[in-house]
Amino acid sequence: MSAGRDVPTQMIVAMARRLRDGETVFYGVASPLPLLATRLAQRRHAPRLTPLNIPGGVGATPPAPRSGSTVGPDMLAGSPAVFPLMDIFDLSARGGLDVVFLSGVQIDPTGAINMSAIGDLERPRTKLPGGAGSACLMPTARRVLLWRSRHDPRSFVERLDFRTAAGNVEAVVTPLAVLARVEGRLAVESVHEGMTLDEVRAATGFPIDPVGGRGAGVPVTPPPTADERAVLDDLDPARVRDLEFR
Amino acid sequence: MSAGRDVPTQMIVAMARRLRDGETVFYGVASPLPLLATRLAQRRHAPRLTPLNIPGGVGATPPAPRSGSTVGPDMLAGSPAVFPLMDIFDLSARGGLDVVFLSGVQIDPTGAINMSAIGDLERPRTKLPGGAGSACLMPTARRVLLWRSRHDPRSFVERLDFRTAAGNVEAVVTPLAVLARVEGRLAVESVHEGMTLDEVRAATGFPIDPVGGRGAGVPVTPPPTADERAVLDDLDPARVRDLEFR
Amino acid sequence: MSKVVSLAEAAALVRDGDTLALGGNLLHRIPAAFARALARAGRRRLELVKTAAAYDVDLLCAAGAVATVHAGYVGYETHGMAPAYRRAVESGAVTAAEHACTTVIAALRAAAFGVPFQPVAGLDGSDLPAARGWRRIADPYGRGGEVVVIPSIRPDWAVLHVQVADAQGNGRILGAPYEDPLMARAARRVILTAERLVPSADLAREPELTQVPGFAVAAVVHAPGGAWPGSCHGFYDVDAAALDEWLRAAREPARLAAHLEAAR
Amino acid sequence: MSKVVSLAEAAALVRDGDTLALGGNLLHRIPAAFARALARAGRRRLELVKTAAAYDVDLLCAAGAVATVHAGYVGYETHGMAPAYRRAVESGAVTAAEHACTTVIAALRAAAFGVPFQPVAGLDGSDLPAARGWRRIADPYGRGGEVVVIPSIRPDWAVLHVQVADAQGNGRILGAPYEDPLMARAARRVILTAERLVPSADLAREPELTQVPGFAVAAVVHAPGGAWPGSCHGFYDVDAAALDEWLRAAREPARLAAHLEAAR
Repeated sequence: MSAGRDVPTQMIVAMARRLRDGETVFYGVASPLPLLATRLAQRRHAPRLTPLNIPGGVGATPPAPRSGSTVGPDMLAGSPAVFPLMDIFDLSARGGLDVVFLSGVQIDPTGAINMSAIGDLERPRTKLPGGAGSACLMPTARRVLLWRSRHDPRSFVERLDFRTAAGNVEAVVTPLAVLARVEGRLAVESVHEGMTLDEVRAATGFPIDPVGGRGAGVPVTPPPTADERAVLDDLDPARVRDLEFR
Repeated sequence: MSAGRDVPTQMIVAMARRLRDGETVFYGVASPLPLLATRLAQRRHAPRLTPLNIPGGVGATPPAPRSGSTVGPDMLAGSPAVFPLMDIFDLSARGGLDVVFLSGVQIDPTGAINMSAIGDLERPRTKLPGGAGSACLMPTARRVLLWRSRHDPRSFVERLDFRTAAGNVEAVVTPLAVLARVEGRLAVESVHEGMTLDEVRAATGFPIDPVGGRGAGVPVTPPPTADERAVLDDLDPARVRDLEFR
Repeated sequence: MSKVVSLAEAAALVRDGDTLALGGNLLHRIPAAFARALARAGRRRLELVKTAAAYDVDLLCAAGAVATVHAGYVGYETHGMAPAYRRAVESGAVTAAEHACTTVIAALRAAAFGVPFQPVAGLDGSDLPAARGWRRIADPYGRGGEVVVIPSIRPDWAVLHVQVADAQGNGRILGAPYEDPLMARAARRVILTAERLVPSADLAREPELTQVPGFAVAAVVHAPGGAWPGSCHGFYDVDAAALDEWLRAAREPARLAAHLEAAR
Repeated sequence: MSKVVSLAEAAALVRDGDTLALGGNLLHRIPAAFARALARAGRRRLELVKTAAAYDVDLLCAAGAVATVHAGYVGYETHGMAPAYRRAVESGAVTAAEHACTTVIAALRAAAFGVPFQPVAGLDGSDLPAARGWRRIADPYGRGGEVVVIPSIRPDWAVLHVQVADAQGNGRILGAPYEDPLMARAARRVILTAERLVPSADLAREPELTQVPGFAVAAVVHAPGGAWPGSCHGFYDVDAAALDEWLRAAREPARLAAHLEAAR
């Protein structure tokens, strides 16, 4: 993986930059990328960020989890409190959660996700793992940041087989681009270095335009800076961030 | 106070004897008598009793509280867990609480209680402290044991000024007698040593009969045994049990 | 990043008319010093929420700071009724919004869960639902009968006195939690007064004991003896003499100022 | 008075068709040894309840012990889908009663609170309410709009693996509680497996850490390594090699017996 096309690092950096200092931000299961994004933001522009996770870490400083699990005991590292999953859901429900990171096996043009089933829900062709807390978090968290480790027409679809969750999606970070939700519909905010708008369109299963409109140009996602890379290498020397891409 | 007419001791003993081994039993605010009844039962016939209290004691062994408060830190003495008030209410709500001890400023012929107000609730002539958890506990706990440190026509009334709570009352222990609820109405189960049925009737603000019916006889409440007295004196050497009667 | 302020600064956060959930229970781990600071600051028209209250609610009633009390019990157990509260309710100066402790909890749960109402078991045969206008809802799944639902109460503030806190507002409660953890979740913001302030790293050694997470906390006050004349588990017991003195003072409005002065 | 029994004796308490809430989360502090004991005992038609599950639910599906899974997520995070669960659902052998983790919690809360249903915020735009037949109720106090209410799920058993317990069933959880304390309250009875058994007096020194009170517990099993191949906070981490081995075995039904044998 060349430095010029380090997709996981580019995605983490794009996710981290959207976090604002002082926010509460939750990541759930299978979330090494969001975990690293919150750690990176804490170390750079958002020292007062409060990441929350399933075991109950509050502003914790967990290591990149070699097992790939973001639900284990190490998530409490450095946490002065235990504020577990139930509390986080309630926090979001009452309007107190600023950001949630979520993913979807299918994502539609509005940013709604399917994590439940391909085919019929009752007797699926392919059973998916389920949406975890997303059905309640997406409509109640202030800002939903989606990520997806693949960008292809099977992931970005015109119609979901099942609409597991929908809500306050702000952006979707993919291996190719950052998509933003503008007036209820995903649009290309930026393409990662080396990618083109046409490549993004070809990889997306529905028509998609730049944020500025059909004919507008699309900026390049600012690539990771040397400092961002250095901090990430320090946080994740074993490159746990590659796990989702294998 | 002569040994033959030690009212608090007689009442505690009558309350303790109704507790069965293995039961869960809750006492709330202002409950030195129930506290001592549970301690006495634990020490004698019910070693596996699980008394619960507001601070969260589970099978705790608190001292008789000199302050008269059954809500303070000492209530956790010896407790292996903290299972606080909210949990106790939920336990009762789901059918898991065997016994609750409650009191009432007014008690009606059905065992319903008023702890809210004399006169109108909105603009009371006399504001009472409130029924604490009784409105939810009385209908949901399996057995409700009431006690009242006075037995007079102002306490035992035909009509409550306000019906704070009603429910599964099994018995009322008073300074004069033990009243049992039979077919929905209080009746005299036994009179304490030295008392007569006529004295109980005169002190009760509604017509009341023996459990056996209007013409039936009424047994004497078995007085405290020497061992019961000895255990109580050990548990309560400072006679906290007299506080309610001053 | 420190949220540590003085008692007076914390009290100044509260505005006339705010709704406050007060932690602790009766005379135990109550935010007594904070209640006195509110009284000194001359707050008015407060709505107070608590399952079972004694000194804090009574003192604020004595100070004329209260419009409404949502509680299941207000009194001093075997020491009798709350004199100032009782006088204020009987005169019509304060509205007693009579609850069961259970329904206070249900109202706070609804707020904490972000829902408009909370079903609660029991209340059969009680005059409370009719008096308070609480509605019954049929189980839409046809398995139970009807259940009473309690409307949410979302306090503007939870004011809690804890044993240990850090400067970011992470709070540790030892012994009885009472309803404090729920209040910290139901309220919009939290004010902590604490016996001891410690570095966050100390809390991180046993994070399970921290029931109040710092991010919801607006202010932390170092207030040793902050529950006096009540008790604080692990620190001090009820001050029986001071309590007797207060109970006499609570019967005579003129003596409030002396009590507030003596309690500094 | 001791409730300590063997793993097999505890498993024998569960009957075919019972509903079980399984503690822990994914591969962490899960009742894995107990799940294997149920598989060995040949239990059938179980209903399993959990917010986010991996090995325990997958293993019981592999063993043919399961009728229905009520869960918000079943999978191995970055290690992919749960093979046996997926196969069982796709073949129709097991019903996936799709939930959000949030609605599992709501269903358990309703049971714990003794009410028939629990309102839950969110779910707007989701197909889940229609798919599951969840109803919306208008706020009878006219302050909000409609809210989805989730019917209660009252498990027959909560099966929890904890770090420390006493012989009476008081259980202490270190680190993440996940939904275990709620499960212990929602279920009719509780079965604990524990890394360590200690005298009650040890728990009494820090009673705040005991989240499961003994009176609701039917059986306590001394089960060191009881969460293997998962982790147990303070005791051991996930056994990555054993997990890989299991994930291969889960794809081939014939290899289940060998896995159960090897795990003794």
